[in-house]
Amino acid sequence: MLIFELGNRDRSARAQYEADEPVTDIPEVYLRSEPAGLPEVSELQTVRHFTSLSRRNFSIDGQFYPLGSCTMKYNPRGAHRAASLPGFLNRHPLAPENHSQGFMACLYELQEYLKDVSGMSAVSLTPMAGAQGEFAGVAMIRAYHDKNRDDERSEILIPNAAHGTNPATAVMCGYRVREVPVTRDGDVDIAELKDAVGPQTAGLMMTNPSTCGVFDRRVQEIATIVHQAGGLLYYDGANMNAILGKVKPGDMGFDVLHLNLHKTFATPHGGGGPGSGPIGVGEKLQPFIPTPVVGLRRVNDKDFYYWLDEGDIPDSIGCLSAFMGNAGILLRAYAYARMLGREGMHRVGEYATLNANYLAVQLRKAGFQLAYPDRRAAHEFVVTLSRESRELGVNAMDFAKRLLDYGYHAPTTYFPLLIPECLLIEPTETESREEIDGFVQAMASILREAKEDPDMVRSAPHTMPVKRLDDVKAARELDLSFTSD
Amino acid sequence: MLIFELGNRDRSARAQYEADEPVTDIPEVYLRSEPAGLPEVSELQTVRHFTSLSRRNFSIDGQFYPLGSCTMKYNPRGAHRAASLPGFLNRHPLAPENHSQGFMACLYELQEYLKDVSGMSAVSLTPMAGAQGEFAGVAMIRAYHDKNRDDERSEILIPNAAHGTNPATAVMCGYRVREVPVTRDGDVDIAELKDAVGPQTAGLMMTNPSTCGVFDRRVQEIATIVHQAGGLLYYDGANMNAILGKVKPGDMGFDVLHLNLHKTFATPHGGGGPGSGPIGVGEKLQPFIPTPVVGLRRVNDKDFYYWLDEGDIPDSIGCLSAFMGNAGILLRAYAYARMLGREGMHRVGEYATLNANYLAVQLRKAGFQLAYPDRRAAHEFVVTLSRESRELGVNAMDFAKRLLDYGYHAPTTYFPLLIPECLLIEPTETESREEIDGFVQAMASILREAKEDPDMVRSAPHTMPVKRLDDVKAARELDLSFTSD
Amino acid sequence: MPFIPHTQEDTKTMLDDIGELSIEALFDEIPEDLRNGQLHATPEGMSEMAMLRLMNERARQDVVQMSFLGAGAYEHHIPGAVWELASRGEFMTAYTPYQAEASQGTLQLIYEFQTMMTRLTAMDVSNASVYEGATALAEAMLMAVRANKKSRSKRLLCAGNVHPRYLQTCRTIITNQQIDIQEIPWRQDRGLLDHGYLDGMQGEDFAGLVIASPNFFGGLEDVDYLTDWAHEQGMLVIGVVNPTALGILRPPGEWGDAGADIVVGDGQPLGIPVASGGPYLGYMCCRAAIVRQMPGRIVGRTVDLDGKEGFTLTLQAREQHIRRARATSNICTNQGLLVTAASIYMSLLGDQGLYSVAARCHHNTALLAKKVLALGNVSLRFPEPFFHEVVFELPKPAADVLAGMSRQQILGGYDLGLFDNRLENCLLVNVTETKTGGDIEQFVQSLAHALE
Amino acid sequence: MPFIPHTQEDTKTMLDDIGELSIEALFDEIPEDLRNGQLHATPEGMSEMAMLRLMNERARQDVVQMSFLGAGAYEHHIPGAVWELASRGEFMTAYTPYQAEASQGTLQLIYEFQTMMTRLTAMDVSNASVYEGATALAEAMLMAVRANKKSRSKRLLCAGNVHPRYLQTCRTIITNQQIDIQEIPWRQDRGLLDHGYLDGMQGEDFAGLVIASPNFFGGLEDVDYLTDWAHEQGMLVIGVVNPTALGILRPPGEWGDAGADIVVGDGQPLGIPVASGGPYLGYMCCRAAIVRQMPGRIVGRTVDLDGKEGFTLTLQAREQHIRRARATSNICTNQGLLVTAASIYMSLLGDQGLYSVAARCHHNTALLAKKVLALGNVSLRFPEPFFHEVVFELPKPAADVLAGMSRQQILGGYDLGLFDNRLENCLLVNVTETKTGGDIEQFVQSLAHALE
Ligand SMILES: Cc1ncc(COP(=O)(O)O)c(C=O)c1O
Ligand SMILES: Cc1ncc(COP(=O)(O)O)c(C=O)c1O
Repeated sequence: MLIFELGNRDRSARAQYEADEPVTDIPEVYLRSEPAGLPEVSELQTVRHFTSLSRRNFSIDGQFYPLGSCTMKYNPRGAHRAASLPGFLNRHPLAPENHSQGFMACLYELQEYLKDVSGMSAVSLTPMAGAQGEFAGVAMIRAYHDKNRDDERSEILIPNAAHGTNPATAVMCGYRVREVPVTRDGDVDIAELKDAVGPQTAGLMMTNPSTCGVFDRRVQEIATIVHQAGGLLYYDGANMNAILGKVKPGDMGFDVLHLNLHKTFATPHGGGGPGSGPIGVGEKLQPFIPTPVVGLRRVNDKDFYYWLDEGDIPDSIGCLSAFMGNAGILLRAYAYARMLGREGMHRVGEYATLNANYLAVQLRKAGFQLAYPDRRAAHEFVVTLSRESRELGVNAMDFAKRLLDYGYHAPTTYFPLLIPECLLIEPTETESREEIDGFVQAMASILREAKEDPDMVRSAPHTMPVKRLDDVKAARELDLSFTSD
Repeated sequence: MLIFELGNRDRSARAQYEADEPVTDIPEVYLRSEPAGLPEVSELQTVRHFTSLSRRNFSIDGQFYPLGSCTMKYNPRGAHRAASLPGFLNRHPLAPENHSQGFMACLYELQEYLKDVSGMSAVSLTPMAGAQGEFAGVAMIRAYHDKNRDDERSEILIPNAAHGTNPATAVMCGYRVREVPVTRDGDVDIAELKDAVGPQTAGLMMTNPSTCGVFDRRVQEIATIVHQAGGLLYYDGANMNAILGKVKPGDMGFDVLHLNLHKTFATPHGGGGPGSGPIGVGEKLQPFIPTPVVGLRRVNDKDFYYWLDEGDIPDSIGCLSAFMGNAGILLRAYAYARMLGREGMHRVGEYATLNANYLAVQLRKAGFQLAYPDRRAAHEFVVTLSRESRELGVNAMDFAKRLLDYGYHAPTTYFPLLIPECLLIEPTETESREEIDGFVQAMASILREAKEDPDMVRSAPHTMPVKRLDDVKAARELDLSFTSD
Repeated sequence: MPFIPHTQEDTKTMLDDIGELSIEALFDEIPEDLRNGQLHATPEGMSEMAMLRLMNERARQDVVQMSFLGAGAYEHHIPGAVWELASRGEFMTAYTPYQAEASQGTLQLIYEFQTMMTRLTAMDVSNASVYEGATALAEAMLMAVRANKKSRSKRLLCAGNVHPRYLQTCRTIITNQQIDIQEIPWRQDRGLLDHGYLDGMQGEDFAGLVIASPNFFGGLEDVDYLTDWAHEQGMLVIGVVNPTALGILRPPGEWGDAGADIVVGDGQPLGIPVASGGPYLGYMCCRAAIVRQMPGRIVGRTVDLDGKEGFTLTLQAREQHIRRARATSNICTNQGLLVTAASIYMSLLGDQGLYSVAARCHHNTALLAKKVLALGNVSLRFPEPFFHEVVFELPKPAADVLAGMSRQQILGGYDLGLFDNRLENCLLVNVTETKTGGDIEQFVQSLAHALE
Repeated sequence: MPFIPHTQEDTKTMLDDIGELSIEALFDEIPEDLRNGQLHATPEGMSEMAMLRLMNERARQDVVQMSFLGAGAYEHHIPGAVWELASRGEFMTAYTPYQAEASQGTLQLIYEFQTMMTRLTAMDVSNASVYEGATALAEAMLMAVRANKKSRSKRLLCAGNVHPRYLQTCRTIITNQQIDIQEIPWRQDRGLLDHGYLDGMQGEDFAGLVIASPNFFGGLEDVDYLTDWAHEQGMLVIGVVNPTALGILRPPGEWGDAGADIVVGDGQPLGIPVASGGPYLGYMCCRAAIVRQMPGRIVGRTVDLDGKEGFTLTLQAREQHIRRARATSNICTNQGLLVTAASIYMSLLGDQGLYSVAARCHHNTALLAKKVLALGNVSLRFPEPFFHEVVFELPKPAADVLAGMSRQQILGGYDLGLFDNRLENCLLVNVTETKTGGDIEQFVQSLAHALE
């Protein structure tokens, strides 16, 4: 039932406001003539409605959620509490610096830690998600070439396995996209890359480990090729969880990167956000970094944190939002970083990798085909069900939906696009061996069902609040908001 | 799965403590030789386990919960937040008075409001539930008679419809219990009462409106009879929601009462507690009031709140706990009282009564038999299914269990004991007409099912995590804690 | 290990199954010389207890002053139920609802949010949020350029009195695509857009016109005139509106004869704390005709195999994960949890509640203005009407006055000298429903004191 | 109307269906002269916003000092997850699990709690909680009188160094049933029970002996000797134990040859804030043989119609709602939500975590003691071993010293002069794992200062 259907004219949660005199000193022409039609429900109805909606969701707190490329790991409640302290929540974003020192100290230190793990020389925390980080990064690449009056560079190279935000970002920054294929073992095809680079190359965007779940072994060679052609290298840090504390993108030769704090730094995904996508840059791009950035100076022999703005960074690409980014997410990430500490960061990459390789091995033993059987899994890996699809008529989507009935969220399906009938599986380091074993058993059961009762699998899920939805109808007969006639 | 079965030796939520050096300076004879066997699980496993347990519960936030005598109404989140303020949560109960003025001001005012609604002359907030309030009240009655050297009084009169805590309390206070029957229309049988009173009567405990859901019309006469016999009158305020802001027990002639803040003052029931059962007394019993009580005096022209202890109330029955009661519940009740205010209190009784009478009328129209068809429903009322049980072989328990399948918590079953096959139904004022109508429809459907497919109703519930449980086995083959062998 | 459940035995068994002796071996495909993740700037780990203690100290270090500062982020009462519900693990720790069947909660919630936003703005369609208000405006500009079939222009007209950081953000974002923004000056005497300037633009080709009302000064524009003018010129109209204001103000869908085409703003006032700057949520609504140019996620209602109602992400062919380089935007993660909070907030308030909140904000602002004017040496910089922000002309620089008020623990407003040096003596003050008569009195006294 | 959903139309329709014109008519059975609920002391209602503002002011008015005060309520780190989970509506707003099928969550949780408590105490059975520690002891005393078949006595021996308010509470409760408590004196030199006094009691008939270890002074009793002595005398042994201490101390189930018979205490240290005094939870464990004398709710594991595992309230024939006047106690509502919190706390910590917390408390207390003794003019009132509370003998009254420390915002401990006037110069100090070396240093300096 929609909340609008629960309502009743004139009902509302009356403890929440004091009914007020009408506004008469604003001329009528400016005023609303009819009520908008917001829900008219009591406080209890509201609580019950949203409680009940929440129960129609899978979540990390409820289920194993091995969604590849999304790093669905445990979101520490301690970090949530830290970020929810009234001092942070009630602080206005434009509060004066001398009333913001505690807050800014956290951000400054987070900048330092992110420099440390990424091997970059400066960090800006302002991007509000990975995609905005990408935007900032590619815009900096553009600003760099512009500054050098290197106007011919109109193309961004992107491996074909890349996440959709990469090409979309390049276009938002006014570039054309040129895809570079990957080889059969998942690495970028060096020969093709060599063919592709040239004076038109502004840069290359790359995820490593890639969305194929493998670490590109020739990344340094790639960097050299692009750099020699005068391009810059962007590192999409969405997969940083695989190598946190083990390898630094800066060492691989990247000039700029973003990190998804809502992945690697365990901040909650919130059913689609908020995220945070800080960017890090090497020295070349430092002059272009987006504002604001937190600076530190000594005042009267004490640390004083201050905002670096356009005035301080004259070549900055500018600001990316009205204020300074998703502060609350940054605080959570900071809290998480403090709890992990140095050794904890090392362990994240290690155990994420251990879990992924263990799960890959167990699935192979259970009869599944890995897309890159000869490669190590990074923190994620790809299973292809093209044989099952061909021989049993049960495809990757069917497996995904049936997993829901077993109480597991489905892995990412049909991505990366280049692998047919694939599942991209990422267990993360916070899942226990028992949980992973349970998932393997479920996959094995479904494989058995696919042989014995394929229709049942094809019509899954059977235990969710709804069965498979008619997406075509959804797109054809658009119903995007409720109208009660 | 039990949390113990999820565990794995040596696993734990390691962010939660710093591993510490062993204790060596306490002689070994005092020390534990083996680990206790607490769960060994990760933080994510813990979160997932308890999240999943919570989802196996009905609750007000999830369901209409018309449990008679329990006043399951909306628990305002604002009150919860108020009581959860760090200043209250981090305050030590023995913190000095001059660091407790904000907290004590809330309690003092709550005492005043409770005096106001109950018509009593003093209130102590210390009892931690209704039953402890009853205990304190009856102990005061005892102390009063003792003080008067009136040692013959050994009996407490209790209407047979009373809640089980009433007789149990009387016994805990060293009294014998004498039951007084109620008449066919639910009021105390005056003739029987007259027979029962005498020099052995210490007092009478009474709930009004009673657990039959009716207001005893001759309560003043009852008071006179008991008083004339030298007894005192205890008012069980569990049903105060019915008359809040409408009638004061003090006016009816009661000498002492308790209020269930976790009912009338909307504090959450927490799956079985905590509660709070402040007691109010008339002048006769004021000297015996349990400690501590918050007092107010002027110091340097400012209000100063202080604790009244045994020294200030020498005849007090004493303290009832290590500190001062369920402070957090008192704060919630205070917040609720402030939001309601004077008019809000009046409305509670009114709309609780409206909802109950409406629901009673609709159920009667749907073919159900009211236990007291000629009486007004107070905030609750009794339906008897003895006809259905006789004619269809479907009893009150079957109806109750089947309601769960319809998404409604069952009313109180088989209570009051004197009415066969009964349901005691209390909708409370916070439920909407639509919700009540939905419940009526469910009851009507079940009645239909009882005629058409009685086995289905008798084997209900069908949609809960478990079917009906084997209570006999539970009591015979006691399994009260988990042992993994 | 913090957050990692592996016991030594787990690790050993797992490595045995993999056939390796150490975790390190699993990294053997990574070139040796890269495997140096040595961390130097990162301190040692601490327990949750130590971390919370540190964060508590940090949070307490920053005294939160009584605030009359708005300028894009507004302090409102947030009902206790909002975040008690929004923080439920099932909302907070879910991903984007890609598996619709396992995410009906979030999906229905977004559908309800979309409905609330379209009703509030009187538009046809809403998306499921973008980052925040400024980026919402940037996306709206890009959308207008794509959607305006009558115009081939890559130029937009934009109110000069929109929030200055909104304009800056738009510049950062859209100039990469060679799109130009032309600012419309505001009248020095009124703070409103200069219609005369528009007359000069007559006949030029612009893809769209951006109107903010209330504008950055809190003033209300002649939205009917502006909307009709733009439509006559073949431009799309983009409205930038504070959603609280829509509790009392005429919605942009009803501006002029045809209504605005795209409406954006920051949803922060709808139950989201000012929170040092975020996360907030950018909302975006538009007319049905141009929905295919909308960026971001959109949820549609449909049916399942059994014909039962259900909800799913729809029109995904606009989005980067399907359309890649040809997507309407690169946005992926949005502000889902804030959408949840805003939906709960709007449900609790309803029409009457939002009206009351907006009216109280306005009454409070008007009351404060009256009292400030009574001081004698302060005047209104721009004439009424205003919504819940107002500009005072002070006898000395606003920066100095703010410093003075700060010493009395009052955050007095926004120094408009930062925005435009002609407004050096101007203070932008916001009053919401959270302020009592006593608070307003305190502001006035503190101001008087700072002016001495 | 606050919390009441009725619109005027709802009310009218409902009254129509009932057949009345006004709500007032529904009260017509109440004698006219009683219908005067006029409220005078109750103020007008306020919105949630105004209420929260008021409560915020009240909460902030009371400065929370750095506290070294224990004496029955202990400040520990509470993992963030504990209350995030316990506050979920499904736990918080459910009633007692009377409808087992619809309350499996709460029921399984209680079963798990019972298991944790029995393991921690090494006892057979636990109930689902009583109000708090002091009432738990009172119930245990009543239980011992009922359960001790060897004794017909209504007398109990009780340690004189149990928490003084526990003893007072027991007196309030059990004297109504003509049960007598005889206090065992503690030795002035050691703070421990005087075994010599017990020799004098040899052969007298008591139903039970109450031992607290750690006792009120933080000291550890010779529990083996006491337990065996009591058992020889035919008494039941009741242990009163702080559950944190059981992280390192030998559990009461292993005291002496046969172990304690009943064990009680306050579960507050297990994840429950000191919270101005409550709600906490009283835990109660006992040997299997006497479970039928246990008060309060107990959950058992059983099977459903299909043979599937499930949980239900059991042995209800002990309880007031079934047995009425013959129940083991009048308790009905207990401390369910606190049981939830404690269960989550114990799950997060596990054996290692609880060991570490207990060890850190002890180490910190020992460290503080060492530093305090180094001041020179303070001595230990009683010899070691102690757990996490220690008694210092000061050169002047503790009350004065506490007042001095309070001026430096330190809550220095409990003035034992309130307990026994022979201890006027004695201060009971508690240090938990929440205190750092710096905090301890601050305590010592503040104490030194207050002693000047
Ligand atoms: C590889 C990769 N790159 C970029 C992104 C975009 O990040 P965001 O969703 O935070 O914008 C994602 C997120 O799914 C991703 O997996
Ligand atoms: C009529 C009546 N009296 C007394 C009580 C006991 O109150 P409590 O459970 O708070 O001890 C109840 C609670 O169910 C009750 O309904």
